[in-house]
Amino acid sequence: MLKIGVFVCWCGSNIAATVDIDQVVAAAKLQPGVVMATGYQYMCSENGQSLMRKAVEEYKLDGVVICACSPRMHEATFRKNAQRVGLNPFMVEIANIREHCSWIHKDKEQGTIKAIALANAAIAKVSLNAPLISGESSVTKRALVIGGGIAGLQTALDIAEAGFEVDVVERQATIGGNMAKIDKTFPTLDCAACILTPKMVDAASHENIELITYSEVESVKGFVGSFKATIRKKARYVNEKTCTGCGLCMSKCPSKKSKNEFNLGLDNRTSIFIPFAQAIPNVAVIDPQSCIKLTRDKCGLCQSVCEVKAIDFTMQDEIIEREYGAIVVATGFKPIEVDAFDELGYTQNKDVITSLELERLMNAAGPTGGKLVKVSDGSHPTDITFIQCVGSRDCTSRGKEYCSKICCMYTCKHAMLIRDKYPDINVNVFYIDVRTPGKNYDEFYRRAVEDFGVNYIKGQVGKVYAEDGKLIVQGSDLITNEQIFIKSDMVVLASAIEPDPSAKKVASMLTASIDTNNFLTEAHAKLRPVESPTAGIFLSGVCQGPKDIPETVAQAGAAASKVIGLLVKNKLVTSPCIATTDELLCSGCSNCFNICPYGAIGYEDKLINDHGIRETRRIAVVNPALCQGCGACSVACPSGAMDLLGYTNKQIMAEVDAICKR
Amino acid sequence: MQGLEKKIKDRAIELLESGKVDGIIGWEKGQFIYDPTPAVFTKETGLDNFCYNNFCGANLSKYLVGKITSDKKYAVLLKPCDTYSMNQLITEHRVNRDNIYIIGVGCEGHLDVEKIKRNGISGITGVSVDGENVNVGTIYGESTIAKSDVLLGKCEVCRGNAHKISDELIGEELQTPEASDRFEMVNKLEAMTAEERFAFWKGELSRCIRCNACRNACPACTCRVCVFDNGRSGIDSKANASEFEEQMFHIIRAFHVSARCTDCGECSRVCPENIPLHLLNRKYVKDINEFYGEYQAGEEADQRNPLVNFGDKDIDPTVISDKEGN
Amino acid sequence: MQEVKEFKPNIVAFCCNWCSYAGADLAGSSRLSYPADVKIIRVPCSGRVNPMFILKAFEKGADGVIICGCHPGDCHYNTGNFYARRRMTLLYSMLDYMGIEKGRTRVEWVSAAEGAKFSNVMNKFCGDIKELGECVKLGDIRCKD
Amino acid sequence: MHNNNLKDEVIRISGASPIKCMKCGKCSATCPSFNDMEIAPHMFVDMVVKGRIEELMASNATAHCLSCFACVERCPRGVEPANIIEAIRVIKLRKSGSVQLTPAQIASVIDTEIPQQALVSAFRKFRK
Repeated sequence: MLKIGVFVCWCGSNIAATVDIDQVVAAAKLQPGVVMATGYQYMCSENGQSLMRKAVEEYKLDGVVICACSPRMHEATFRKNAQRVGLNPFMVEIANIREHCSWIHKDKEQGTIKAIALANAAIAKVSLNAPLISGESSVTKRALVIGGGIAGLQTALDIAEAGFEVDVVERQATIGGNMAKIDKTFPTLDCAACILTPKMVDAASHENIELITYSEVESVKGFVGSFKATIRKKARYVNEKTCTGCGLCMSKCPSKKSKNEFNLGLDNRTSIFIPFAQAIPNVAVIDPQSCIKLTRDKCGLCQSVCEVKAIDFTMQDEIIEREYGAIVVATGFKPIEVDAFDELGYTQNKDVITSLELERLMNAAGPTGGKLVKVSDGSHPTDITFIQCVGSRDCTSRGKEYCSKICCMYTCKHAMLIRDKYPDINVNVFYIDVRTPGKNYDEFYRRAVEDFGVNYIKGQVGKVYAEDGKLIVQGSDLITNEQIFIKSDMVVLASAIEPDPSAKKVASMLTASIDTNNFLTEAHAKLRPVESPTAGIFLSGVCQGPKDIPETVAQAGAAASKVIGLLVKNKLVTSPCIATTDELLCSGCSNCFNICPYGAIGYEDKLINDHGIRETRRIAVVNPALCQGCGACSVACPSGAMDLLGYTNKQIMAEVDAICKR
Repeated sequence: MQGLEKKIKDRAIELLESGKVDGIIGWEKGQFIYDPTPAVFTKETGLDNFCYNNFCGANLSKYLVGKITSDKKYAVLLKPCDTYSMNQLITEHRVNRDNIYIIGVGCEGHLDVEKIKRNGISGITGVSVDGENVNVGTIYGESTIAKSDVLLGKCEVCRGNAHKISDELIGEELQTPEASDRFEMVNKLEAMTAEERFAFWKGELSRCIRCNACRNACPACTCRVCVFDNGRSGIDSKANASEFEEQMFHIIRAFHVSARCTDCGECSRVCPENIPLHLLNRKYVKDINEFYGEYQAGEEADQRNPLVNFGDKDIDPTVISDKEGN
Repeated sequence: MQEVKEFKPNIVAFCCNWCSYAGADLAGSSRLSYPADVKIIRVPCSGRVNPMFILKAFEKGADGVIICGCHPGDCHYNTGNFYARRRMTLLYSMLDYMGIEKGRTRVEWVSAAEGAKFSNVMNKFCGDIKELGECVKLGDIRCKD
Repeated sequence: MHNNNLKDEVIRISGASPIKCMKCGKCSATCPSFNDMEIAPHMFVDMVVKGRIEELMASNATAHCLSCFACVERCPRGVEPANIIEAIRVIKLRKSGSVQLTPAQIASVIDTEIPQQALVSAFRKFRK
């Protein structure tokens, strides 16, 4: 039996006024295992602490109970104190007789009875305590960023600047992501390329950053501090190291009919191509679906004109295996498909376009060289109508229930830019609400209305149809309570955004949780917004929820700082209050595995010696680096094979027992 | 039924002879026609004592749990309702599917010999089901009795003749009995007053002798060591120290199998005191269906059961605590 | 004349460390009183509360058991209270089904900021239990007659 | 004036959820009878939320709704305005005239040429 010491704090008169300390001390002495008990005025004072240390030495105590204030106040203090005198810190338990007793009960008799019960519960618990030792795990000082858009790049740059190596894995042939497609940014109207491309160059030239483009992460194993990732580098059929990006191959390629993804299919590209002028790496890639050589084994023109002999049709996918200490998800977003909104006629009329398509049409490097023309016939439009909330705030299967957050502002930006460049064009905007929280955002919106004459209509659009060479937008104006018909040359749909389809796969690979909309879930909505509940996984950008560029960059930096905070450590100390399996009892049923929010439970086929029977059994194994000690598994386990150290079944039952005893 | 027994037997011999399986888990003739017991048949034992008749109600899926670490391959005979348990065992990795050959056998409902005897029939030598009736041969002659009166409790609420998992089927054309509403008794209990319910359960549970038959027969109760035998659980007990322990045992037993219980009815079938234990399990099934949507454990393998799942708009326990009435 | 002794119920409260235990601390530091019959056991999460604990408490003579956790959606461990909510709903429903007073068991969601709520909840729960009186049924179901 | 019993009845009969409305006006934007309805579909939804059922019943707007269900189809929040309008109609019908036939009287006055569907729908609408 353990030798237990009990110390009852007066906390001045805070406790002593309503709890009879002497009675508590006397009652404690009667409990099994208690070899000494005493009261003291202020246990947390240096004198009180030294009293405890002396008693531990004098009575050779194995366990200590402090009856004092809430453990949330001073549990750490007393545990540290125990450690100073060589007692395992987890052999100290606190009975909360201040917040839970003396402060709320005015009747001294009642207060004393309760304090005794609480002390007894703590004594019962500590007598079942076992010394717990914190574990350690090592940290691989390298980070992986999944996604090379503005979020991923910013995170990578910040981590790299702190002196750690970062790999950025990008699925496309170039980094840059969605932001590279955007023309101007709100609310300042500076050009997106002018602020993004320098960052891309910085990332490419940074000694600590390796860009792994045209690649996808295939699997991730391990846990915080030591993840092992398998990355598939797709064959681009062009040697990245030798290609100079001269573009000669593109000019000779006879296969010119592939849709140009970068311009959202508004024009065509060749089979060998560089996605856009400022692409990084500035290296060509061959589209194996349309390349004549790769599909029909003919042609090969590009190979013959390439002066540096960079083209290699025999190139195979390459598998890269690397270890990382932390992983950042920055998989970004894509606009939803608006085909299902048949009343808006996106699939029927070429001049009904999405906002991202409009970005390309307005961009100087876009398919029209920045000249805004009707897609159908290249003529100059005189009336343009914008429709907001296409698919946002939509509970039906066609859309998304959430607000996409950025559409109000970019629609405003588009309207303003058009009115600025082509004052002859009438611009109407149908809106449900205009949401402009953000620095200088509402001012921006008001400028569009007041200075640029954009006509905002409160209402939604019922249908868009063609009549006499014009598009008729039939909508409601809720302010005048009219049904209105607006003749337009172009209709622009502010389509909702959704997480990139890859996010779901990435999340399940990382055992990071996602919500019903496939956005990754943060560890805490307010206090840990850039961390995933799974340790070592961080979130950057829109993969966590809709965001505009400034917010994305801010979150990217925050994610980076969390990564740096992790990588700077040499060892990770793991809490000893974690779940543990009794191998002899475990049936391997997976109940605990299914319930664990951290993916901390795995299974191993282990050779078990069960009272002489040796056999290989499927046993649950808790990874101490991932387990956070919530104990959900210990309840899911029917046999009690899974238990939570520090709060074992038996300990809690002993507390129940002590409290219920009359 | 006799034709089916022969068919199964022939196929079993074929499987053993060809070496496709090392053993067959089936039913062995007992002393009387109505007491067949589960048994493992091998090349050595032969199948002379094999039987499949209307008293083979036992669910054999659980017998594979003990074979999980064996490298031998076993064929198992499963009636349609037993296959739910098999799926559940596969989901929970309690059996090794690779070493199991599942023969789905047809079923026309199994009979409860106690119910037949209660009708004053004894000396039973044979039975045959004839549509809605059962002809019982006895040493005193033949008598006829309505099938619905003598079905096993679990067969009264039969879920049909579809095997949810199998490698081959024999006699699947047999028609399973018409099912009545399985929640009828649960509803009835719910409609009682709290005092009546309490009296009901007091009456039933006071007969419990803690023989653990319910636990041993249940195909969901497959823990290597039961929590009530686990010295570290804090509630382990050999003999009952207090009167409270039986009810705790039964509540926890039903709770631990809730959302995993396929409602196979074995607990009540094997209870020597005839305690309707399935009514506890079925209450959980009903609640789960009502609160979290229809769910049938073992409908398919690798389902995520409702207790290791959640919805953010689940009902709150206060709905129960604050429920009107008693 | 016999003196009627006031019934002092025995109430066990399981409080999750992150929200409700802190809420109880706040009730204390705000001096919001509730009956001394309530005794709190600290658990990391409401999802740690095993139905066995509740039955054990009743076995050992508790008259009421209440579980307090973070509000659904606010769990420190993300999902613990969601699982607790399902488990307790089913368990309570079962106790009710067996004819045991459903008012003896309760789940309340109390955040770290809701000291006042904690005190109100406990006052109310204690009142309910006092009305129900001593818990005999749970220990009584197997009385052989 | 604000009749909550009637409001509940409208909600019950229609099975719709007017409270889900986010006031985007898409129902009215899409309505082919907009100009004929003195109370437009979006106003129906709002007035039900506010319990102004009598006004809706007094209005002739219900007569102009074609029940084309374009509003139901396109409502992004699943409010189902057409079902609400239909519910008002049904309530109006049920309240119209206290002289109604008992089921037994119907057989004698029935025109056998009337399609079954019309009969069933009449039963549904006029039942008290």
